[in-house]
Amino acid sequence: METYQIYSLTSAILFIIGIGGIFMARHFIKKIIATVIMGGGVFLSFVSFAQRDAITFADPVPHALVITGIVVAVASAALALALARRIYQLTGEETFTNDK
Amino acid sequence: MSILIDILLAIIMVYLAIQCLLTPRLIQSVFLFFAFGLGLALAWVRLGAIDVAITEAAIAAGFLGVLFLDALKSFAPKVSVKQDNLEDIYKLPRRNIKSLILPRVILVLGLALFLFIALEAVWMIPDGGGLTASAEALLPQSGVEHPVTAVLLNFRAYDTWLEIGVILLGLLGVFVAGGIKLYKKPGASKPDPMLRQVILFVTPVLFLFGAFLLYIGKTGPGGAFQAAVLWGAIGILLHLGGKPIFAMIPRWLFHLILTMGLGFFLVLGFLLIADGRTLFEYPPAYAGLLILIIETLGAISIAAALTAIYANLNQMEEETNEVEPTT
Amino acid sequence: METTSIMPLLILISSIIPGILILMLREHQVALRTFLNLSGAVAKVALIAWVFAGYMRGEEYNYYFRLAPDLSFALRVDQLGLLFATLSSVLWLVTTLYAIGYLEGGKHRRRFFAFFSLCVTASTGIALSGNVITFFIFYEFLTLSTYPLVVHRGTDDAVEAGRTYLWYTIGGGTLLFLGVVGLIVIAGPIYFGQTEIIASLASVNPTSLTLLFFLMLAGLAVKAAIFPLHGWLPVSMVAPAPVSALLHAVAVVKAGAFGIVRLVYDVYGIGVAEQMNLLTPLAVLAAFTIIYGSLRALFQDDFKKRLAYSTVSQLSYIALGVAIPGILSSTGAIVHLVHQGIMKITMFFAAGNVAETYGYKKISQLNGIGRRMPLTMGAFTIAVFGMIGLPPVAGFISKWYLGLGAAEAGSYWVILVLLISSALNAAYFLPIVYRAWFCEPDYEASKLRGTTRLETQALLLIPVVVTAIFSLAAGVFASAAGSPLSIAREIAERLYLYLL
Amino acid sequence: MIWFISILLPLLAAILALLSPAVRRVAGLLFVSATLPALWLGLSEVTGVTVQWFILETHFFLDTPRRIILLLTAILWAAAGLFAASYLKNDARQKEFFFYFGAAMAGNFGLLISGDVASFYTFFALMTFASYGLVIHVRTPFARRAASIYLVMAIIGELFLITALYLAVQSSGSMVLAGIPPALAEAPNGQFIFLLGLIGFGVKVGAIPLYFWLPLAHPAAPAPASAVLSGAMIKAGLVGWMHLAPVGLVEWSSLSLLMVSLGFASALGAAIFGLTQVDPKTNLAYSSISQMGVMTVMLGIGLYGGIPAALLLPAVALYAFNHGTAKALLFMGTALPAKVGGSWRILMWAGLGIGVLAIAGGPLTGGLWTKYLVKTFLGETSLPGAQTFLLLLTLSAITTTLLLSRFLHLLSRIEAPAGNKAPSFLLPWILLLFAGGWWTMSPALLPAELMNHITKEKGIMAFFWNLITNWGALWPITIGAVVMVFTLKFAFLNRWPTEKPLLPAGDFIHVILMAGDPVAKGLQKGLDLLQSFMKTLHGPEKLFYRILDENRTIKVSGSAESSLRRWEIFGISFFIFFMTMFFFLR
Amino acid sequence: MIHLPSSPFPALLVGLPILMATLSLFFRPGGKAAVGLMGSILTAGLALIAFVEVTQRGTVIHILGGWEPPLGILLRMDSLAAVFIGMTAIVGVFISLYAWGYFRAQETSAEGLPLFWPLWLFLWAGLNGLFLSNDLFNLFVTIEVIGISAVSLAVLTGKTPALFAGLRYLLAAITGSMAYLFGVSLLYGSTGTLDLGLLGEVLEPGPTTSFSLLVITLGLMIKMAGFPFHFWLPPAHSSAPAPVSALLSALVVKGAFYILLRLWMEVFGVSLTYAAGQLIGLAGAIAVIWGSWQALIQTSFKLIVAHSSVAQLGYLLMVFPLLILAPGVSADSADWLSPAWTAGIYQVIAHAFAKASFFLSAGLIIMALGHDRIESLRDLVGNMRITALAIGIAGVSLIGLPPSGGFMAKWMLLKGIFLSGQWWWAPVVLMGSLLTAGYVFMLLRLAFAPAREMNTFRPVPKSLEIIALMLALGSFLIVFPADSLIQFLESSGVFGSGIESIIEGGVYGND
Repeated sequence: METYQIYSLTSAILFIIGIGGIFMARHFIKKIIATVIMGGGVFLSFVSFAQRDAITFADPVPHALVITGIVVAVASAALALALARRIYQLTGEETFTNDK
Repeated sequence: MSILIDILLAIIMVYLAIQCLLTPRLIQSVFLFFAFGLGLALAWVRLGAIDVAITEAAIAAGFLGVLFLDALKSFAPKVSVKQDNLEDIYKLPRRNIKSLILPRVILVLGLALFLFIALEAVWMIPDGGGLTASAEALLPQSGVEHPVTAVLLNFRAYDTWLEIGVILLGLLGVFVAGGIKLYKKPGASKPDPMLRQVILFVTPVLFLFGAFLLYIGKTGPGGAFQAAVLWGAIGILLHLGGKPIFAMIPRWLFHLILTMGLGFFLVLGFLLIADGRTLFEYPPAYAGLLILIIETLGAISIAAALTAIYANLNQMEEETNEVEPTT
Repeated sequence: METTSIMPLLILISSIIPGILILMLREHQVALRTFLNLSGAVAKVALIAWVFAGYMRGEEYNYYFRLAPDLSFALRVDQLGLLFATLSSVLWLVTTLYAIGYLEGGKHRRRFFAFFSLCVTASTGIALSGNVITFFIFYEFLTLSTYPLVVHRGTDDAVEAGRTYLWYTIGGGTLLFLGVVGLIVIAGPIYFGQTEIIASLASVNPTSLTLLFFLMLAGLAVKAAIFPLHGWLPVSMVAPAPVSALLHAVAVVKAGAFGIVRLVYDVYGIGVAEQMNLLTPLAVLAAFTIIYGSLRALFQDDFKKRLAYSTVSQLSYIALGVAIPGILSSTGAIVHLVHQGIMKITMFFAAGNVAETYGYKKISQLNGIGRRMPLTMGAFTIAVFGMIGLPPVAGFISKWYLGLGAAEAGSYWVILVLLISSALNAAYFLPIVYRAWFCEPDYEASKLRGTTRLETQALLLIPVVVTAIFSLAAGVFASAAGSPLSIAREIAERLYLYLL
Repeated sequence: MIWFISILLPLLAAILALLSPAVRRVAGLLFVSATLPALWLGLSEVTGVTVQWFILETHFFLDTPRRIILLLTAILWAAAGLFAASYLKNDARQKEFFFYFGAAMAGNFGLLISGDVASFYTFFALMTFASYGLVIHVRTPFARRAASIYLVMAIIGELFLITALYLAVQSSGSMVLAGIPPALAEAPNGQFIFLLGLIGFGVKVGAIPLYFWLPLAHPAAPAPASAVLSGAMIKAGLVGWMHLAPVGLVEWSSLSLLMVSLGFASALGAAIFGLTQVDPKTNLAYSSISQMGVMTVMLGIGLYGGIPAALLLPAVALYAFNHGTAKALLFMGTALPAKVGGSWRILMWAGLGIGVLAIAGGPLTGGLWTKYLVKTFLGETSLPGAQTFLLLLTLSAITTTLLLSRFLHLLSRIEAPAGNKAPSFLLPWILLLFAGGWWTMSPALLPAELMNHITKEKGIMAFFWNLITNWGALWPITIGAVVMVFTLKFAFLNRWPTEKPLLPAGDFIHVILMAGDPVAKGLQKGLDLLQSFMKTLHGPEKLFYRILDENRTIKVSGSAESSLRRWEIFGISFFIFFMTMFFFLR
Repeated sequence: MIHLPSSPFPALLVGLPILMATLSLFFRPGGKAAVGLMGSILTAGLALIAFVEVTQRGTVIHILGGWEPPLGILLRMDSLAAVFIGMTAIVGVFISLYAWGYFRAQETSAEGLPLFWPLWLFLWAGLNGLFLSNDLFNLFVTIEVIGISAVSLAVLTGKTPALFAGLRYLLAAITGSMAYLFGVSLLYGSTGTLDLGLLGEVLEPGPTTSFSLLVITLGLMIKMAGFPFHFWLPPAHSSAPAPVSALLSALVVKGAFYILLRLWMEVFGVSLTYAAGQLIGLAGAIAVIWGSWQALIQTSFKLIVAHSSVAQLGYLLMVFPLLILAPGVSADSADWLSPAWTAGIYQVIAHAFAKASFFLSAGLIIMALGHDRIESLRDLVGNMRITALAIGIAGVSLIGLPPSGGFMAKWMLLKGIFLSGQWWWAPVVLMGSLLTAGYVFMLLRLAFAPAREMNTFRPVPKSLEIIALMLALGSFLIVFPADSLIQFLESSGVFGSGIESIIEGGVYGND
């Protein structure tokens, strides 16, 4: 087993933890954290393949992609957080209810 | 040996991730998220992705973690008002737990199957070879020496440009979500004398370190995003210290700072098109310079956007009284 | 197929343009609206007459527009289409006059007349369409353009009726749609009259063709109000009289009946249809509907409802005629398209006149009405005789051909059905005539008097008289050149000539 | 052109009379002139024409028997028209009467001159439905009832008729009436078709068992209308039979026997029923049934074969002519006794007497001659039982005499007005008397062939002066008359009803109605049930609406949708979808 | 690929709206609207010019930065992209015009709404970028641009239901895009390329490819609200301001469909199975029935329209099973591919027009009534006849009655269904039509019904009504150029070739 494989397997696990969190977590914040964890898993898999494909240096393309991806994910998470806080501020709700 | 480290790291990460989601207390969850982010950064380092590690630590763990922490203070008080038992302040509301058991069992089952299939897919992945070779071959033409920067700002500059747009867009979204009134005066905060001292000390250091990262990005790990987070930290600190810079400067300037990264990038691209090239096809001779300018302006814009995002979120509950609750 | 002519398109445009323009007018621009309406109507009649004359000289008027592969918008002029188009356009003119009088001072007249024009566009479009797709397009267009007319009154009843109307017609439309698509998939873009295509496929793919036939038939049967798909028709009686007249005589129900005629004669071909045993179920259904509609009509006290059930019954004559192979019954079916139209429109005009002038909507109120409205009721009586099948009114001619056709085909049970239907027709129509002419008016009713010198407004009176004269003339001059019968006979002869 | 004019003139007259009071004042003249073309057609031989554009290609043409009947019809309508014009001078519904009168006249002429099925049927229907207006004219409950029964029977008749015509045309392959008898003779279902026609026209003719409307309807109409109903229009049915019957071409023994026996049953039975009546017009109506029975017999003979149509049919027509004129005379005569006073009454009684004699076949009347024709053919037929039939014919002469003398008696009971006066409608009555008398006996009407066949070169006048024949005709009449006189004279024999008919008019209908009452009630109940069933039989859309508008449906669907919105369910569906697709991708 | 004619338009199509969006930030609300509107019109004009360019020159490309794939990114505007871009331009410019008037008429919450303009222009740029993109990762970035701007737009009113809906929408969108990105990562790992064209050539079947296909499909299904992942759509679309709802329903969800279509057709040919197509079709079929049914039982106008979107998107999914050939069927005999394609495209376009019109009408009704409970639509025809007409016409197109674009779509779909022998989809199409008719005519029925109370309709700008009507008419007018449009699409090799062409190696038709 090579290093990259450890991380690529981990990435799958993280992805699944994240997706499970999105499905099962109730609090807004936790759901948002779950998306970030999910994203972390995805990025980990990118970078693990970059390491696999390293020659003189690791494959720079996945690195660049991941940097871009992280920023995008953070922007999304920030927006989600803003929405969650606004909802809480307006209604005191911190979880989804079915009728809204 | 090193494999063992990696395995340990992986286990820790998985544990942190699971704990982060399972812990009933929100504050714990946020701190575990910090830890997870650091773990992830370590993993990047282990995988030789220093740029990613810095970005992760700075933005994903750092900036986002700060946002979460900030959110905690907003979520906390109301819970305490609502509930008598202080023990339960940070506990998640639990309603009709019984009705949740069956779906959860199914979900866990599904997750397990999914995991199994995903692991198989990851394990069985053929070696695609990546693009290292072509990146290496084209690196000299890119104007920079660090391959990641070359990819980010030259080979796939389009993605990066859009990504700067996404951050701006995120800010706009936060404006919208936070109520429009906040947009008018971002970051109006109460002064805090203690903080002000700290800020006075830290600001130049952060600025210089950011500039260093930006510059080093040309040849090694570092670059616009990392620098931007550091500079963004300045903004956040200033904000916390009662110096909401964006409330102090004229609006047009604020907008200019916000948009100049994106705008310059784009205008440059249009000029290149007008010159008969394609979008972001830098003249090889000026590539390095142009990339540096873009990085700098981009970093400033991103920093401004991050600051503004934080400021808005931080501000949110202070507006509570002014906003009439709508149904 | 290469030659195209703008004429069929012009025929459609002559009513669609007034329709759209009227929609843009203001409610109070009565004169302009009336002018638009009438000029459209007159132009349409003139155009159709022109095309008719040209067609008789042997000219072809076809218009094609390719929408997509296999999906052509085709207008073709043939005799059957012209017959129906003439009927629509002439009756449109008449009905327009009537509607102007009937709705005088009413609300939403702009909308009414606009959709009225669109409705006729659809019905002429159906008449002139050259292939199943175009037919389907106009068939659905008709559904839509009549909906605002059905709910025109805007009462709860009207709206509910509109709901039922739409469920039925849209449901039928979807079935037809399915059938049409299936047909095109199997047989390619099929133009009316190209029966040889289906004929060549009949042995290859009989199951699909049978299934598709009944799908399309079901779709058409909704508008043709064949049991058990007739439910919308009596309900839509809440519409104003001119609408009912148009609905029952020309536009909607005729579209269904005309569609059945096209389906059997010009798509499948009578020979194939017979050979595949497609016609017997149709005949049985039609026969049942004839009896059923008459029975229902017998119990209605509401004047228009009785007429409506009578329509249910009468329409199936067309289907029945189509279902019996043979030149005579085909003639009967085709000519009944026209004859039923002019007779039924007369009846609805008359009912509308009575309701509009005296406010009577029940049959039990009609005692002695003939004394006060002799022309209206005279026209009505003529139509009644026609409906029963008494000569020399038009209805006799169609029934005669149907009966002869049935005898020719050896379907004696059909004759029996015709007889029972005639008897029932007499049983539910003659009491109205009896009340109108031979009963003394009730005391309070006799005090009511029309305000004008005429029995009612001239615009209400003229159409009913005109259509009654049409009904009479169609019977009396049945074998004259250019009469509906002679055209129908030519069409039928051509159908069977082709078969040979 | 003359053909059309003969139809159009009456129609025009009808419409003019309806519209213009001025025209109504000269209505008599109007109607007489309207009959002139028909009269001319009846008297001269005009070659037939084909009018292509009219209805379904109309043929106008006349053969001898129909010309005779056309002549009769024209005379009757002319006389009745004149009669009606003065008779109904002060009637409230005069214009309507004239309208229906004219229309019926047009129909009557039209059906006689048309030579194709469609126009025949057209005019037949026109006449039938127009005469409804005549029957209902007085608007009394009795008249309304009679009219309703008339209409129902007429429609039933039309239905049978149209069926017969469908089938007949189908088997002959053409619409020409002349082609139908040969075609029926050939067709395998010829007998069935003829039977249908027999029933269809039988209604009009008043054949057993379809006659019962007749004693109600004919008397209900005003006298001139009754006259044409009984004299002219009733013959339309006969003409219809003549069009269908393949006389001389076939040997349909059972049908023939049926017709003959029904005919005799009519001839005798109707007379007996008629005797029980107290209304002179009803009495006459029964007489008409009885006389039509004789004509039925003659046609029935024809169906057995052996006698060529060219001989038999003119004879039938002539018989009809005689009966028509005489019966019209008597019907119009019923209006006279109440109006005619003084010495004019002598004229009246003489005329009535002649009429009665003519019908009964008395000496020196046309009746003698026409009855002789019947006798001749009865003698010639090979139909089994011809001798019995001869006897029955004689018997019918007796019963007819009885019936008609009873009629005279009934008339005589009507109180005469004081003074010596005559109404203006006496004139057309007398004209009719003469015209009828003249043409019945005139040789002009009969084809020479028939003439030769009967009189064997002796000529018709010789026949009239033949004592033997006269005697043969006289004795049954005498018997009848004597019986009548005796029963009237001697009180113990005088059991004649005076106030109320012994049997109600229309006899059989009452049985039907009585027997039919529970049936009708049951039927009504059944129909009501059917109706309520149909009402509950909501369209499928109603069911659909019920489901759609049901609150529970909405609630369940809504909660299903909102449960899909739960994150757990989202997750579960995610995994289900994932797993399914995973296996599908393998 | 790279030797195709190059054109600056693809780059400009993405750049221009972003430039205008950026510019608009500098202005006060009124100026924002002006700049935004101008940006919309310019972008639309540019899009149309580009469309014409594609019709004349065929597929054009733009190699960004001069770096060829796989290292660089390439924008490719083939006929399919051109059609989508053109559609976006037309619908977009109408909605922009409407929004201009709509937000001016909304005095109460005028403060926040100007942000509509930069967000909308960003959204537009994202859509254009998505249609033009030929790179898996770039697609991710564009869908994120679309997602964030769409969510921001959806919560523009700041009302609680909108916020809830927006958060749900955002979380679902993130889930979807992360799933998509996971698939991209595995694909990159197994092939070393992100370019769609190259990927289609080198991709080999295997568990990894299948798994990537799975997660990508799932992710995109979530983003395009395919059943059973439609849960976020009705609340989000119904609680947004009218022009935004129109944008979201008409354009945004089509983006994910576009990617899915492209990927299935161009990339994943090797891994697809007949059964997988059937599954997607099944999801579509259920969506059609379920969405329509849900629409039928709603009581507020916008919810009806939103649920209707779920159903209409189901039709798009039903195209997929037709595009995959059953084992043993050769592409030569598969004459249903072309109708199936056409059906999908026409459904997209017709739905865009009709649904935009519907939502714009809904906005007018809210403007007039203050709410959108359908019970208050009574006597709409008497008060707002143009709007009623627009609703009617757009509804007719949704039902698929001739001669609307919806009809064309259903026609082609049914034709494809019959030709391919997969007759079991036909009843679904019909049921969908019937149910659609049900809710459309429920609206019309109320519109014609007599008013129960006093007339409470406030006057609305007629120009807005006319815009809604024009969009509705547009859903009919698109039928007329159908023949040439289909030919145009067929000229692109992608169109009509189906999976088989991928297997045979021909990806770009005019190569």
